[in-house]
Amino acid sequence: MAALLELKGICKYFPGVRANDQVNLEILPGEIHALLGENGAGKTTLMNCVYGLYTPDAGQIFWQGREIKIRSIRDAINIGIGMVHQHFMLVHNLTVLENIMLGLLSSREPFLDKKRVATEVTELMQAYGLQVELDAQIWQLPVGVQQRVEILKALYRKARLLILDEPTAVLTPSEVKELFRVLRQLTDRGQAVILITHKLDEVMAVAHRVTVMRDGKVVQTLPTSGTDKQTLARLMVGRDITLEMTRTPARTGEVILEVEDLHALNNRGLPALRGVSFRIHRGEILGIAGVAGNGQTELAEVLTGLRPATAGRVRLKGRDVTNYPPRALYNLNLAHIPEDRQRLGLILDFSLEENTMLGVYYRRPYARGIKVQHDIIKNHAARLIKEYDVRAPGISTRARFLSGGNQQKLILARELDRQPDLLIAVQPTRGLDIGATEFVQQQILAHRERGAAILYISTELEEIMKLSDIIAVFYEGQIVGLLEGDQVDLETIGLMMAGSRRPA
Amino acid sequence: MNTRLSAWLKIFNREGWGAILTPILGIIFGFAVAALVIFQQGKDPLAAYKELFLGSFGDLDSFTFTLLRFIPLAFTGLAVTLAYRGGVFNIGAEGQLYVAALASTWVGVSMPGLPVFIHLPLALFAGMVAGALFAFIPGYLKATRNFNEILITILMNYIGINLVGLAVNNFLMEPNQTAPQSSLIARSAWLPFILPGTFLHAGLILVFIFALLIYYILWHTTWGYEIRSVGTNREAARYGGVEVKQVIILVMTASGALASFAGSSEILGVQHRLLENFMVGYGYDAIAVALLGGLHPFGTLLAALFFGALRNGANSMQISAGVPVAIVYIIQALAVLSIIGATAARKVYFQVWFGGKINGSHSGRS
Amino acid sequence: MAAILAAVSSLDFLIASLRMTTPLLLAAMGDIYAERTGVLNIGLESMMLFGAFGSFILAYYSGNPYTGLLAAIVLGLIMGILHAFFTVTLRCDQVITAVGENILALGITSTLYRTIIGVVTQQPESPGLPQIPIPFLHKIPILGSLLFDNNILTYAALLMVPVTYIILFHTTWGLKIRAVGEHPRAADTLGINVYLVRYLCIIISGILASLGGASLTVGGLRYFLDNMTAGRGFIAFAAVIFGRYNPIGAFFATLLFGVTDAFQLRMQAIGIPVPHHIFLMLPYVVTLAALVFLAGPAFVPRSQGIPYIRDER
Amino acid sequence: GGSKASDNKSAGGGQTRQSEGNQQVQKTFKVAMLLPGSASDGGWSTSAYEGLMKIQKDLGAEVAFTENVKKNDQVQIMREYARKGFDVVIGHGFEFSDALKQVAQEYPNVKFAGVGTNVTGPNLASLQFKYGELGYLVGIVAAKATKSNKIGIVTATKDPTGQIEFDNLEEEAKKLNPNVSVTIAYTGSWEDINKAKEAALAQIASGVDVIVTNCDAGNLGVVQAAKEKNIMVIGWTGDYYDQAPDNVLTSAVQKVSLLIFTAVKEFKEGQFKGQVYQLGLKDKVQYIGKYGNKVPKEVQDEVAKAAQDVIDGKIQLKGKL
Ligand SMILES: Nc1ncnc2c1ncn2[C@@H]1O[C@H](COP(=O)(O)OP(=O)(O)OP(=O)(O)O)[C@@H](O)[C@H]1O
Ligand SMILES: Nc1ncnc2c1ncn2[C@@H]1O[C@H](COP(=O)(O)OP(=O)(O)OP(=O)(O)O)[C@@H](O)[C@H]1O
Ligand SMILES: [Mg+2]
Ligand SMILES: [Mg+2]
Repeated sequence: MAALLELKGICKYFPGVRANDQVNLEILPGEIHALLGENGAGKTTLMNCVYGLYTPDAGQIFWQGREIKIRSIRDAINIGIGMVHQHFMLVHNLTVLENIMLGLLSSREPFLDKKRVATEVTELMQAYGLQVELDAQIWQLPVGVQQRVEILKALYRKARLLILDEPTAVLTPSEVKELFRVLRQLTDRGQAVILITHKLDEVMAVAHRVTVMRDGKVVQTLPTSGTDKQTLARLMVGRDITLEMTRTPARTGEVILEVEDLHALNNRGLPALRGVSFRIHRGEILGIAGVAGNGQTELAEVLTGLRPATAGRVRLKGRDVTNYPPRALYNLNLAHIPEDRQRLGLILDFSLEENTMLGVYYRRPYARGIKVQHDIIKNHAARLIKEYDVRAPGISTRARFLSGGNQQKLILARELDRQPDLLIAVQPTRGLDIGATEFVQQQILAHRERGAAILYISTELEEIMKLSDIIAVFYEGQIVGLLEGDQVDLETIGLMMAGSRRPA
Repeated sequence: MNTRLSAWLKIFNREGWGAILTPILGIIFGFAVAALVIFQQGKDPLAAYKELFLGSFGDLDSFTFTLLRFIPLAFTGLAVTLAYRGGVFNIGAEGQLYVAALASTWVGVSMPGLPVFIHLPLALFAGMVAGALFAFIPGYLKATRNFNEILITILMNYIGINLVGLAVNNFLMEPNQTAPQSSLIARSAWLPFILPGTFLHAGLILVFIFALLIYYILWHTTWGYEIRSVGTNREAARYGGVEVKQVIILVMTASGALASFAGSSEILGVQHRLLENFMVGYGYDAIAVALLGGLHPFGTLLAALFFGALRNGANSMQISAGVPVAIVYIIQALAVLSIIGATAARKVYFQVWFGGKINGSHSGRS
Repeated sequence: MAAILAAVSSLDFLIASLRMTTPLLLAAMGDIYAERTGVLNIGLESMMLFGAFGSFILAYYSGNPYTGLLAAIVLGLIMGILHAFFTVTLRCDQVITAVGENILALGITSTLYRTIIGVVTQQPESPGLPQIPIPFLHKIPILGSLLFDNNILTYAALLMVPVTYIILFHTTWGLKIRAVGEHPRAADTLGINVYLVRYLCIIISGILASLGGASLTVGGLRYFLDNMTAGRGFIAFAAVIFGRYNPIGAFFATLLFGVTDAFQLRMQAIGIPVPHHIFLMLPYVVTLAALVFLAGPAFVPRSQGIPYIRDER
Repeated sequence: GGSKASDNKSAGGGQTRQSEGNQQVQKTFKVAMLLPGSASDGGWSTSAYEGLMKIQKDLGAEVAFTENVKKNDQVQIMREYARKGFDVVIGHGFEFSDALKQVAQEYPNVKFAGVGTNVTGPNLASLQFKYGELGYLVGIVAAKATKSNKIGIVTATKDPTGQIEFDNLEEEAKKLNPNVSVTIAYTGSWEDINKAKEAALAQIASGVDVIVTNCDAGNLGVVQAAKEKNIMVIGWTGDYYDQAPDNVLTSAVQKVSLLIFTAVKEFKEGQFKGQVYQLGLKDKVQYIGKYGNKVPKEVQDEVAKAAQDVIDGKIQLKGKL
């Protein structure tokens, strides 16, 4: 079969980095082609070259056997390439519909034709089972839903080749299933999909072929039918890694966090938390499972002082800390790994050194009085970077220049190094490669061993099940069920996440 | 053509000279273009520029005048720099320095007989309070209600300027006189002259003290960390335990206090009485000064010196070489535009690893 | 009190308000485009000054006010390109660029006026734009002479309000403009040329501001003086923010300025015994008060002030 | 903006102004002037500029001036002129008082003069008009002309000399017609000429039918407003008759040029005195300008008589600088 897209010898260099080095890749019509690789392997860069965001420094691109030059994104779109980017490319104060229409010619040019587009998109939504409120503005939507909009956007543009850069990172299992169903529908009609993901299960489940990249080069392309997860992992990392995790039984101590009938509003001013109660003991991980947008983000924000509670109580180590500001909570030894690492967790234009100071900058030994102790901070930052294997040229590098994975590690290093009594971790492995995910999970377990209480919020059900001692399932701002140890099974949780209550 | 140019500039870049050379090239370019205008006016540009230079640095007297212009520009420039570091655009230095001058004058004329060591600090302090209060309003509105500070400060500039007009026509008007000006300020509130035989006043010392102080605060204290983090990423700062609203209000208020010294030192050190329009445009020039100075206190001082010298030399150039003062505006504008243009071009075309929000935003300690 | 009421309830008061609003309105409408794409344009003052100067000189020498308008358009275009080149292509700081432009305009217009006209004891007068009554409509009582008996610039200013509104919120262009201002990279990934959109919008801003300046000379007084715009560019800029980057909002904001200014002059004319500086501050105080007590917090296009950098290109 | 005298094109043709070329044995007499506004403002600064040109032409002096001098530039510019060997340095306006006093002390060999100031010293003189004379006469013209009994004044900012004029104007107008009211509108800016017109229109709207305009470049705007609304206007500083013969009543002409010229001529002839030079109607440095077409002969005669009374000292004028 003739390739739909063929890349030959693509090279892309950044100062000091060979992001893509002589990359060859062939995408066949009707296939789902997975792209695997560690953080920084060059997957996104390669796709940006295909999508016209970057111009390759060398190499050729063939579309249906003919060499083409993709000089701009418009070229790529016109050819029939669509891309769902790793970081959402949505305009926050426009509506879903406007985001979908953006950049397209209207049938009544220059006037917008919202009615027609709305009808068409609604059809599309029904066909693929992707429900979104078209008149909502993006900022009002939870991340998971925003991802849906991204996919709709690409689908509406009738892409013949759809590139998805880590699209499943924020989706629930059922949403992932839905997405895969959508992707299969596409490929059944002869369209092709390139799927970038760090999840080997997904690769095995949906992809026809898989290409593994390492250090900017293609290691190998092989059909999924002839391989397994272990092999892929080895190809990616260049060594064997354990995919299973051992954990000791819980040794729980006194109650660290106690939440009672908590209420809060979301950004739209609507109730997001509607009476949430739970407690976490020392040495215990409470996992919060749920479809994105059911109040988990708001819960984390209320508990960390970033969002006011409208009612209810939060007790930390026996003290009422309801609506305490972040600093007061940090002083009670709380640590927070936030969901949005670029917006909240880091100051991208600060150096790594300065970023390690967030949340502790005012404390001894990093400051004496108001005087900042630069030497101590430098040593501290250098140590963190070494211990947590943050790949960076040095501590004076700006955080902006780190890959997402390394940014996440930096946050993790900073927060865990405080030896918190209570750790609130929101999606801490989102977007990380297997190696990094493994590392993060081990670190979190280690802190559980040490005796920290951990609230672990994730939309990744398997991850929750792997790590949690207790699982609370969130639905529409309430806990619909608390499951402990042996009660846990995928199917019940899945049902509860969809709203069916079960007495705990 | 482009490649040759880039090859040229690449050499500078590799040598690390670029950062220094580009502004200089920018200035040269500005002067070169303005030379054409001067030539077109039938004057000799070289002679004109010689006068410009002599007029600003030629002898002690000239240099004193350059410094006297430098002092208020440095204060307002530092004010803008500090606020900008905290993420607030203070376009209101003009209004702040006006009300400060008003307050200082009021203390200066209404409490004669106080000893110097009380009267002078009191007059400066009154100006500081007035400037700070004037800046507090936009700061407060921004922090608590997310009002656009650019808008508020522009409006308040006009209010400040008119308040001075109001004062010198009414309660501050010199008694038994008809001119809209205040009485002379009591000697005890004058800023002392620091260089015998010149009119250079102690405001200069204050400038350096404040520049050092701001530098120290920004990069060596937790306050500075808070200010810079709020200025770079407000949400992350809040996450990091910074009281963002407080910082915004404080930084704006402090900025107003700094700007106040521009007005107070001009009145207490130079003019010794208050008139309408006693100095015009220093609040707006401050923006150029601060940004040309890379939003660093020391850079701000350099830029203020450059502006002060240019404005000062301009008058000499006009007098000695017959070049219209308006041409100096052209030189000044061209210098500003070519400096920022050249600097930016260097960044854009020869430095891929440029991810800053705004040119010149330092992230590390400097 | 009766005198105050009489002064503000007259048709003349409305006409004066509209007249004083026109230059601000033109500049503000243009600025909305620039601001909406995320580019601050505090250089409006320079564009207005160039427009005032250029239209005056050309109208004076050609004897035709419309030639003057052409000059204003060309100068606005040039200033727009200049601002765009610095802020979009070179990615310079937008505020400092504008500060430079403002100084430049003052220098160039003053120097050129000296060079061309010389120092004269009697200011030359250029021809002015004629009033063009709209057939039939101008006969409507009150409204007719207020709205339908004006010069072309006033019509243009008024027309720009609905036109800008429709463009921004009901056309594909407007969608692009708003997207570029909010999230340029997202717009880019959809094949929208961020640089082109910004360039065009800044140029529109330049042209309209320049016409705003022209409305002070050929559209108004027919004389030119150094720095005669006297800060109107800043006011127009403030009005755009006050009006929340919305043409209707900005219209009312500029109108508030025009009305209070017309009002304070009338209060001075009545001879109310209040120091005149109080009256002179009135427009600013009223706007500030309206802002604090009536308006909500500001909306700001998210990419405002930040140059767009798309890797190497 | 600013420029040296020789930049000027229209006001004097191609003649060489600077005397650098004439290698005279005798040192050239050099006069410098600082103007608060633009030399083209058609009013206060222009009239001084004209005086300077006259000094150049009739006294053979080398002249220079700086326009738009800001308050905090005054001292430096004055010094610069003094250092450059100018014999006379003139600050044009009361706001130069302090700077004149300071710099005059530093350069005892240079003569300084302020226009509209009230400062004196061994080498410092003040040149004043007899303030109030014109106000008094204009008050008569205005009072006779107003039918609505409302007289308006448009000016930019409050300054002491203007205040004396307006006080006398008001007093005389009220004396002639007790029903008259006088209101002053300030535009706040000498540069904002559009606002001067707006201020006039606002006054007209409130019933004013005679406007006295004293805002330099803005005067033209006021005259324009008067023409459009067909009311009467009285100009200040220059003579505005030609602008609108049917609407201009007259103008309070202040020949600042002559005032300065007269004084500087005396300085040149070595008769400098550190005193206040006060010139007025008698010296013909100020006078009532051309009458418009609508001013009846009787009024003109009455004004002429009043002017003579003033000259003869029969009238007690209000206020002093
Ligand atoms: N604009 C850029 N400037 C400089 N270096 C870059 C740029 N974009 C990518 N790189 C570098 O290129 C390499 C490949 O990055 P890329 O984003 O393609 O990795 P990736 O495979 O997508 O990783 P991840 O799994 O984390 O998404 C990295 O080392 C990165 O630092
Ligand atoms: N403005 C920039 N200038 C230079 N390099 C950049 C810039 N922005 C990003 N990069 C580089 O681009 C790379 C890709 O960035 P991105 O945020 O997509 O990281 P990632 O590696 O794909 O993230 P993740 O680990 O979450 O998959 C980063 O490694 C970073 O080095
Ligand atoms: Mg990637
Ligand atoms: Mg990634």
